[in-house]
Amino acid sequence: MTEVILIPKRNVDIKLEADIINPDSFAGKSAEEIGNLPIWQGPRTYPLCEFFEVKVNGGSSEAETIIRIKGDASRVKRIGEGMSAGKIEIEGSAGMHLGTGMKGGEIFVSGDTDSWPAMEMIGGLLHIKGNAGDHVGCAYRGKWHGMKGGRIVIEGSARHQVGGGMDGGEIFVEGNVEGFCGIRQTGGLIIVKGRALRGVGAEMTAGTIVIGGKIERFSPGFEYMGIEEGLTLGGVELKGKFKKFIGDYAISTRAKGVLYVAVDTNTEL
Amino acid sequence: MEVLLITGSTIEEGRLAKGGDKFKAEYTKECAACWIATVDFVTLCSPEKVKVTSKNGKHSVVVYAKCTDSVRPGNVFMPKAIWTNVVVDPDTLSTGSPLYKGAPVKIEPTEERVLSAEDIVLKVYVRGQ
Amino acid sequence: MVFKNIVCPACGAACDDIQVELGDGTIETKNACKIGNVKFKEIVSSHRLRQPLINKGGRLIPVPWDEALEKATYILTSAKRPLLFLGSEISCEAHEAGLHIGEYLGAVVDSNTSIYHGPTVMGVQEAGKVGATEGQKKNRCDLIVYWGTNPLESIPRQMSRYEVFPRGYWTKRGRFDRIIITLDPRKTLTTEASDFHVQLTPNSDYELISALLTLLHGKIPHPSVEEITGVPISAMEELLYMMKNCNFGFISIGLGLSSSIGKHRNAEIVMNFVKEINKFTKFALGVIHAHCNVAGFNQVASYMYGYPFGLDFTRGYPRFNPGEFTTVDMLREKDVDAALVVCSDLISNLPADCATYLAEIPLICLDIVPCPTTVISDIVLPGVIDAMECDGTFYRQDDVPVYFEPFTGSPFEFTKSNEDTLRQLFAKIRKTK
Amino acid sequence: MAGTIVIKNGYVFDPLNEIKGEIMDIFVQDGKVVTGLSAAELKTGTFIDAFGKTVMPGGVDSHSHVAGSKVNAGRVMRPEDHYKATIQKTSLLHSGSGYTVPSVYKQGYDYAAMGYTTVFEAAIPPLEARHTHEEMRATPILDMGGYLELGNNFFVMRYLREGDIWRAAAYVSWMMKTHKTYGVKCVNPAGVENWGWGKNVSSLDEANIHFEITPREIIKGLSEINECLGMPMPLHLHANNLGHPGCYTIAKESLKIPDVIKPRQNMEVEWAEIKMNPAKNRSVYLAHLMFNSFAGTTWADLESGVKELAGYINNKDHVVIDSGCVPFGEATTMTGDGPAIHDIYTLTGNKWSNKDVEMECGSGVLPFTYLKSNPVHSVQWAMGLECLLLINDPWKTIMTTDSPNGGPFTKYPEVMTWLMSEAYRKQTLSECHKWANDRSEIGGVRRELSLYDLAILTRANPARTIGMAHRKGSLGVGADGDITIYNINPQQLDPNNYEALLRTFRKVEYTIKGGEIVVAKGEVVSIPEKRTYYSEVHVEDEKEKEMLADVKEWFRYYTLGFANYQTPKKYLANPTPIQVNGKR
Repeated sequence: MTEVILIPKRNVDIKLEADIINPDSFAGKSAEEIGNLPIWQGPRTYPLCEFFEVKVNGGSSEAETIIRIKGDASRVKRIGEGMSAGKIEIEGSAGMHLGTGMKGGEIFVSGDTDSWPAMEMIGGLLHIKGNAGDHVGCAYRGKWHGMKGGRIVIEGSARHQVGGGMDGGEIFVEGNVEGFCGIRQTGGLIIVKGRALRGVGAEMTAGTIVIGGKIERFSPGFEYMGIEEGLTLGGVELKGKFKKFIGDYAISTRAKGVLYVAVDTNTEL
Repeated sequence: MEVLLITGSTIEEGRLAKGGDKFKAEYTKECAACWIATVDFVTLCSPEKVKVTSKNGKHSVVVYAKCTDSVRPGNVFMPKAIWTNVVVDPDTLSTGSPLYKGAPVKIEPTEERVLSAEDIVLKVYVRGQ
Repeated sequence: MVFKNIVCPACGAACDDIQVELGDGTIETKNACKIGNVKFKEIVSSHRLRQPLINKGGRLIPVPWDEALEKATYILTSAKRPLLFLGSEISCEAHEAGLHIGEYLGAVVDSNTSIYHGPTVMGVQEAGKVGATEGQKKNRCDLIVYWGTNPLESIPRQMSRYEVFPRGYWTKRGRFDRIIITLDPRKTLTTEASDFHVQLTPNSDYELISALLTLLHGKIPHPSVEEITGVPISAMEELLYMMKNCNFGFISIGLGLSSSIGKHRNAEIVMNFVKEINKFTKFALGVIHAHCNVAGFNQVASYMYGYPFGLDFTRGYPRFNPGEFTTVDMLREKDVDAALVVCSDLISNLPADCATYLAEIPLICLDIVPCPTTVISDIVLPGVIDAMECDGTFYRQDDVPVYFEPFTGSPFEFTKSNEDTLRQLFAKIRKTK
Repeated sequence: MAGTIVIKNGYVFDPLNEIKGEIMDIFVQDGKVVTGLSAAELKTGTFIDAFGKTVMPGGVDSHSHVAGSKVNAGRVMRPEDHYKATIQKTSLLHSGSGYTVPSVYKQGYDYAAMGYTTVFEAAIPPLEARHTHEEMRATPILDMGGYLELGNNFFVMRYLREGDIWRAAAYVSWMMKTHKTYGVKCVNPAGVENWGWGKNVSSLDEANIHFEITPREIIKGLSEINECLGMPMPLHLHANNLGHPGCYTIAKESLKIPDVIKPRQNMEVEWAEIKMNPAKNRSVYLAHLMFNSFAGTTWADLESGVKELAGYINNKDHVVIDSGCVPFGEATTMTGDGPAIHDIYTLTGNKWSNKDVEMECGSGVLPFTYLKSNPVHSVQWAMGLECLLLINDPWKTIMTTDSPNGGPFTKYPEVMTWLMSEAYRKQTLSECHKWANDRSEIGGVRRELSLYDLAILTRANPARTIGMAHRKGSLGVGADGDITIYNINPQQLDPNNYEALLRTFRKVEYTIKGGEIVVAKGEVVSIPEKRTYYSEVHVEDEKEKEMLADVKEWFRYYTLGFANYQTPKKYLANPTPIQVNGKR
């Protein structure tokens, strides 16, 4: 077990790209070696130690590496990109593309994250205490397949395009979402406890979405199927009654996406 | 009064902008304008000028108020120019393009002066320099 | 001297039938519209920028060309992360030169598309675009839908040259052979010239098109869509009936669609609609570009590097991600520290937070006339007017390339064209860095 | 001295000169192959020891989609094709991105790294010719040219309908000059015009709407015009009904049309020394045979119809084909056949772009993934290889993937290896859906192509077919010094060791262009000048005048003025006209 502690040294002006802040690249390295790993600012690279103080505790076991970022990393992009194992804990906020393409391991953020957290995630866990920006667990531009597996938990709210193109895995949002949650979803599960603005499940053909709060503008291509109670999805027990819809028939006559909407908060639907 | 702001081209705006006349009074007259639906206009007591304030209250701009039946009540139109951009929301929803159509703003009658395009730059954007 | 078949550099219509009579300090045009006409007048205007300027203590002072280029080089090479904004009123050849500088510096290179029709292009990336050149509309089209656009005011000759009035091969009676439907939250000159105006609620385009698609797929849309859009389902059915029963339908989309909330998803869904309705009749879709060579940058950047706008070169290869590498977002996030703005009055077109930051950082501007952006620039390079003073390529809004030849030369000794200026700048940059 | 090089002791494969792997030295001076070099020249020139290696003329791709509006439409609509396929800029090279539709710099480097030096763009819409040339100009290293789409052109259809073949010929010749294009392309004749109304044609004798001309009449007319004018290459035909079950019948009937037309090549060029008679001997060049060879009546009973077509081609001498192989994986389908792409859209629901070009033609683009697990795709893989293995005479075939339709050109090494190694075919067959075996002949094919055959399919024959053999596709004296050196010792070649073959084809030892080393060990090391070829076709002034008067009259249906229609030479890198049908 190795613990790597990164303490931000100073305010960052131009945003950094630090895909090397990643258990896969830290494993088995000394503090000095880690401090010399390159991070990008504009077209130049700098050693990590220019921006972070690096401390390493424990042995040099490669099996398990925990990275703790003690402080704000909201202008640091791509932390944990593609990581396959280990753990990253950020005691603050994180920049864009946190855990993009992650295959395994865990990331825990005590603050907020910018857009694109866990883009095209394959496995592992991303847990955000605060809020997230746009494109949580989403597919890259033009791609119809996003998250394939793993789990994203957001205790706050997320913005637009949560789980776009999702094929598998689970996303839980305690707070609210904005537009196009689960757009073009083809599998997997999204549960939103709070409200949603619009476009929920738009263009989805399979998979499941649950919205606990009010949907301000319902997607027109969904057909009402009836009321269900006592739902348990993704290991989560959902209290109350839900209206079940199938769609999105705007995108295909054969669509099989399932949308559950809480009855209490959406009486007029 | 809270309204949805729609911005867009007008032919005169196009003519003046492409003609390089952004510093002319005529350009200010054409573009520093907010077209308000008759009902709303009357509710605001038919003001000569209105102050338009962005959703978060951070920015505002004074423009000439104009009455029109071309927009529905609750919507206003401003020609695409520097004045309208003062209050356009810089959030792009991760698309690169700000919300030029349908952004919520606040409008209220005002007696303040309408700034020229140059003054917007010098007095609003280059504060304190 | 009279010159014929001149290409107009004002808007995306790229009209190529302008007649120009150039006298001593005078210019008269035929065929040009109100906007095009004033653009041609620039060539003899009194306010034209005629020398390089440098900002000294808040005043723009003339300096020799070489000094201005040296200072510009210094700004660009000493920045950590410069932004190059290549406007749309310059040739593709100038775009190419600018992209090469951006690649070399590891900068971000962006263009007008980013601020305006970016979401439309992103819609294409999500759905694909079933399109046609303008002549297909002229010759075949019997149903035109203007969605969130007011071409009579932004592209005045669009309707007369391409879409509504021209007498085409199968549309010999011009306007009388076509039905015009306009969807706009606002009454405009275009809605007045249309047969039908659907005055939908702002920001409800996505739901309206989604409902149309649902109907097209034989299902009844959720009734809440009526309140959301302000359009009754019966009216949607009528609209769809007209669309399904035309011979060749065309949807021209504008910023009203892709700049309202929903953004690229609005563009995507309308493109999906056009794809699906092709199972019933012939339909295509096109974009209205109020600026000249917007399409050109998209084309050039795509074939050179693979992406249509918002290209980031910081890691030595092109990357694309609107919201991350686009002008408005990078300025809002203070993620660039110097800028070169070519032939675009950027400051007038940015939200306040972005404009304020642009005013803070070192700024080089290349333009033909003084504008709000020149006011805050550290260096102002005088621009050559493409299609009048130098040759080159524009892409029309339907992506057809138009080669233009000038009817006069560059007014400057120090540069032949904006392309030349950018190449000179590049040469200096290469010497420095 | 630039462009001067000697390659010693390589095993040389030069089919146009009937050299079958003899150990020889190749000398190049000032960019051209010469008989020898003086001692002084040898001293200043570059020296390559090719002992134990295979030396061939530079690769020639006679059918690829690399430039122009539909290719770029593919780039614009496919950021997901680009974000993981990137190349870094260096002090010599530009950066780039894209896997199936790479950006121009990347595609130039990628082609060169595989030993190719000449690539022809197979479909240019006239109105978009400036765009195509812009991209070809920007593509580094490669000598290029392209074929002009004329199969649904208003003027051509009208003149042919009126039986005025000479006016049509005058128009074709004028169009070649106007748009600086090289050959005549005919895509889904009569059908793409119908696509203007959302329709297609389904048989050779179905007249299209309004113009009331049939595909048969257009194919006949254009191939006659092509030979009347003495064009460098035969008509490049993309037959009707492409990609539909049962389409092989229409392809076969289409091939019969130009049977009676005598090939005639009337171009004024300086010929390199070539042992074979390299003159044009075919009257039709069928594009991507695989896509035209579906038998069966529906997707459920689909099977390969290649055997049938190969049988016909084996018995006839007027046909040459390129294969359009499917190497599995990501592809981007793109063609001037708009309705064909619409049909794939209705099957897949994928992203779909289309562009109809007024008065002239159309196009469609759609991303596609070929999967080994998919029955139809597996048959298509088998069919692509059948096209090259069941047609006996290699001089009737050209290896392509119709890039990026069947797959990107960067998959050529796989295709080459399948052709040369039965073991590799067997291996792939075992991974495929069983339809590949059950519904094609491929499982029973024992044929393994030799390096000599491969040189025919990838160099000699494409060059000969398109009339470029005067300088490309051979190492005869006077030919361009375009050379590929593979790290293969033909004496030790073991087709069963297909991994080794794949490796060598992916990374050539050297690519030499005009006597300059462009690629060494798979890395691009220099960017020499390139050329663009086009046909400057001549007809009598009077005929041209008369035709032009009519064309100008009809130009009112265009949205671009006659004066702004042409493609100026400045869009071409080193424009290199080939004088056709006499000189002015």
